Amino acid sequence: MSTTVVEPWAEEPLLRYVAQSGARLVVVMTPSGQVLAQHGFARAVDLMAAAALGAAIMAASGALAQQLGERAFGALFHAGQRHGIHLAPCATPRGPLVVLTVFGKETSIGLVELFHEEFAAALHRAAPAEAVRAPVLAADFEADLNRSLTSLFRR
Amino acid sequence: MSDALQQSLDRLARVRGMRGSMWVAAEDGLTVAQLLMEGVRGKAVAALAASLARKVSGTAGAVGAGTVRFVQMETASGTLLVAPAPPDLLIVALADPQVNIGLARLEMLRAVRAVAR
Amino acid sequence: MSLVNFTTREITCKIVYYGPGRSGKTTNLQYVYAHVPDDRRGRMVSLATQTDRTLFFDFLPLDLGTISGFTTKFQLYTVPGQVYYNATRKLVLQGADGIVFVADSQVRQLDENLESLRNLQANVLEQGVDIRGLPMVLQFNKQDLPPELILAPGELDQALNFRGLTAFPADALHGAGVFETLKGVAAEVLRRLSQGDGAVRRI
Amino acid sequence: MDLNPRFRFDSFVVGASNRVAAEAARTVAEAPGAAYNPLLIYGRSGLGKTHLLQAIGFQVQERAADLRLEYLTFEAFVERYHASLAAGQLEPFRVSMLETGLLLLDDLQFVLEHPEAQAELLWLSEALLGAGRQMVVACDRAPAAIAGLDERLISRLAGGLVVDVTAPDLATRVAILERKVAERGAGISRPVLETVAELTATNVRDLVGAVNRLIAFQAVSETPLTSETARALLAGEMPGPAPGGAAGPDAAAPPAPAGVATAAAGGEPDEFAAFLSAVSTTVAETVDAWRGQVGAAVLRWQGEGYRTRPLEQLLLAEEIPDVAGALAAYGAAVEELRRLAAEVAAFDPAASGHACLRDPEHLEEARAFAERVRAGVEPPPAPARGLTLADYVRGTANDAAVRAVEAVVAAPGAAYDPLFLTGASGTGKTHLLHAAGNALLAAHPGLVVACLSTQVFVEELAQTLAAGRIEWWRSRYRHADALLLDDLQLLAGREQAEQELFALVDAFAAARKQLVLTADQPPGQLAALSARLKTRCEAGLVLELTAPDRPMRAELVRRLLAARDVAAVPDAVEYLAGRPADSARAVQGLVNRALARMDPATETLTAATARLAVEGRAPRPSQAQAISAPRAAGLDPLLSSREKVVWDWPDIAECLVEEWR
Repeated sequence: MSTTVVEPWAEEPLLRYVAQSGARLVVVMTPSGQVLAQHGFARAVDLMAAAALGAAIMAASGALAQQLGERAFGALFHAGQRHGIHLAPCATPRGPLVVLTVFGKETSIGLVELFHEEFAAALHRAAPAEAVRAPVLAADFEADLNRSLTSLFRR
Repeated sequence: MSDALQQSLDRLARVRGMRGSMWVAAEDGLTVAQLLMEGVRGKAVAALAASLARKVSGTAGAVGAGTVRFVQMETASGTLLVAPAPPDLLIVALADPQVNIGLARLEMLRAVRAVAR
Repeated sequence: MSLVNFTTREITCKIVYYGPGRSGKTTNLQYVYAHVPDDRRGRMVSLATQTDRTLFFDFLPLDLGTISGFTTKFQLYTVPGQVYYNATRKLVLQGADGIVFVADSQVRQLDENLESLRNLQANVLEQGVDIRGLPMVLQFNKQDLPPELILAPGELDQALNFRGLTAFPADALHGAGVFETLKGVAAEVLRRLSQGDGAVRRI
Repeated sequence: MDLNPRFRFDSFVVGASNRVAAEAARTVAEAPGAAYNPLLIYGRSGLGKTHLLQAIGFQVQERAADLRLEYLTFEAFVERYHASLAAGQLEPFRVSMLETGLLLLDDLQFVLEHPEAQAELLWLSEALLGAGRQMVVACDRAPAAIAGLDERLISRLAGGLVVDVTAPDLATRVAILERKVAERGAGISRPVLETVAELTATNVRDLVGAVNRLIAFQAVSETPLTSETARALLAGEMPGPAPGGAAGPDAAAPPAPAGVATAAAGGEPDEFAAFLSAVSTTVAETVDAWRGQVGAAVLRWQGEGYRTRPLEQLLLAEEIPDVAGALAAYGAAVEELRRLAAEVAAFDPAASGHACLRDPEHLEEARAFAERVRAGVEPPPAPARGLTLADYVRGTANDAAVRAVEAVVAAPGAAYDPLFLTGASGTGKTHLLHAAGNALLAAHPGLVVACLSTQVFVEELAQTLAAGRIEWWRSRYRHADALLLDDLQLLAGREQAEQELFALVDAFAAARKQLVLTADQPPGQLAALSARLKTRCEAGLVLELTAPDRPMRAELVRRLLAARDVAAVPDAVEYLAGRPADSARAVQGLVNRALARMDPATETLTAATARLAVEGRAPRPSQAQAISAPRAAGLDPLLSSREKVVWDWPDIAECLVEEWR
């Protein structure tokens, strides 16, 4: 299962997280669904769908939190028959990120939750604080999304 | 149910040297009830204890030794005690090295029986 | 989504604004939101990215009060335009009673318009709905741009209007044609309702 | 037509201009038919005439629910009249109109456009008023002022009380506005209503229109309406809506709304108001579309002469009813009524117009009625089963006739219609006739074959005439698919029967149904038949059955002996066949006499015993044989034939009845 990253600093924390939590799929992305790092995806299309849907779920639950006057939800956990999904934000100097983790029966939500905290802390430490990314111009917003995809799957 | 769990933790906490006790869901590794002293990372203990329990019962199954009743892990700085309460609970205790193991084990097994009914 | 519920005497219409990225779908909703009296509209929910690209949907509930004894509510949705978000776009289409296809009149966006129309067809088909039966209108937005940059309504009609739908030239940013489009799609939806199964879908 | 639930007395604003009319209407509503009948209310349109008419209808309906009420505009009346004419259901239309307890006729002035319907209205009003039924008529001018209105209709309609309604004065107008605003639950201050009352034209409909616009506007603008805004609003120009679809590039700046009342907050409400009103009309049309559907159905079914009360009830429902279900159910009921009517018509044409076959609400009644009619008709007398073609002795004497009968059986009504068999009595006409009937039944199961002798025909006719059920009797025979009539010569002197028979024969010929007739002489010489019946009988094929020749007689003898399982020596058969006999019956007589002298079980018949029996002294028949065997040949053959003898003599009186008529 390949682990690829757009920016090198994210690779080491991701590998440790995958090893510790025993997760099957992991996506590290921006709240708009742009993927920074991934583990376990073979095809860009699947990754795109997962990223878009993960970002959408975070956006939807964020809006729900607003309606309830909550600041923001912590982690979201969906228990399935064969898989569980763990979706949680994590703040980094590079801006808020979202981590989507899909895990099987070989691990448990407790462990994933536990090691996600460590992973989030690691990402926070590893993320370079240099110039916050240039604001994406409206025109090439989509190009920017696709650029990260191509870099993930070019190697 | 929850106060029964809490009472069993209170009794366990009275054993000298006990640093923390908790009920953990075996499947998820999430805490169900806990009575911890300061500084004990409950979430980590629960998750790891559950993982440990699952691995141990896996090994017991593999060697045909039947179901696991009690796990004791002694380390340099402390002792981790785990007793499965089928079908989906574990009682976990974290104690100093010189804790009265027998008393702690007795309380934990009594708690397991109380929950099983 | 049930259209008319005779027992509770309610009419609810789900109208989805579809179209290529940045064609002005969200702008339509924002203009409507700004021009409807407070008591007639709910909060506008906008699940967008930091750069205000619609990520999942914008949602604006309208309450038109009691008409002929029926409490009439409209729910306006917009979908993300970018191809990237096709997965979420499909979800918003579920149970739509009417579609407003917001086309971007700019010449250089003609291909995106066509691509988005094909994408709409595919997504609707995927839900097992026959697009021919779905009430729909076209909006040729951004008609306020200088003429050399855009196509005239007639040309757009030729290029995009395969099914002979009613089309509304508009400038959503400044509000021209926004309410007309909404009126148009509402009429289509309600007319389909009365022709359709005569007895009006019962719950 | 339906009554609008909003038009009631308590929602009618009484003012000086309409007090008299309102009072008259109320008295009529309290005692329909007693006080002013007919009541005629005239006045310019939009002054509440229809409101009063329907208010009367409502009150009467509440008091006397069973009283049948009809609210019609004159145009609707004409439409129904024309529709029923077109559907050939004029009679049922008139019958249903006559059942009206209270007729509310609106917009009489349209009589100018339909002069032909005046006569129908005159007839109806005379009938209704004659029966003391209440009529209330509304018209936009005094009846005398309607040019070209039939004098008798004017006198008839103006015969009761004529009242007028004039334009409401200021006070009444304000009262009306207040009532309407209260009804709609909107809050509009009194000064505003007064300005509106001054401004608007004088009829009530415009007032209501103004109020609606005010309420719609009030609903969307934040600030409450003032007299000025109302004046401007009603002065005709609505605040300019945002430019519509044709927003060309020039629509850069948001259109500053012309006119008044730009709501402070939330941008221009006018756009939304325009949108709201557009959607409202679409919703109203859609939701109320069903009312148009039901209305159309009511008109259609009434046009075809059916009662439509269940559908009219639908229109009054506050709740939106299950329209499709109701219409489908109603349609199904009408379909069944049509089927029943057709079925009844087959038996008794007059009965198919019966009222209960016109009312989908009472299907049981219609079904019971149809059952009664169906039961009334037993099938006409059938051919005697015993006489079949198989045991009919064929020979040169009757070969042509038998082949003709076989042709008839193969294709009833096609080959020879009618087939006329003549021949002396006993030459086998009756046997062949019944044999033909049975063959027809065998070949075409389900066919209704009437086979009887004219004697029975005449007697039956006499009985039905006495019982007055002639219509039923006629349809009973018309319902048959083939008519086989024996011994036509017996018609002699029965002039009534002859006429009936002609009508029947005519009907059968028209319907190409098979007719087989027999008589002892060809039609030409039958004194009993009228000239036209003669031609009818000769129109088909006339065949004569002659006396049986020798070979036939031999065959006959063999058949008869075999039937009685008597062994016979061939020359005995030859001897008997040789005896002179002019008919099958005579041969039968010979054989019987021959057998009388012997015991059929033990002996065989020899020529000697046969000769002795036939020519010698006829032995005295034993008691048992006498009954079964016919008496000595000397008697008139008519009496001795089993088919011809009438076993139960009809009551002489019945025959007399016919003579004395």
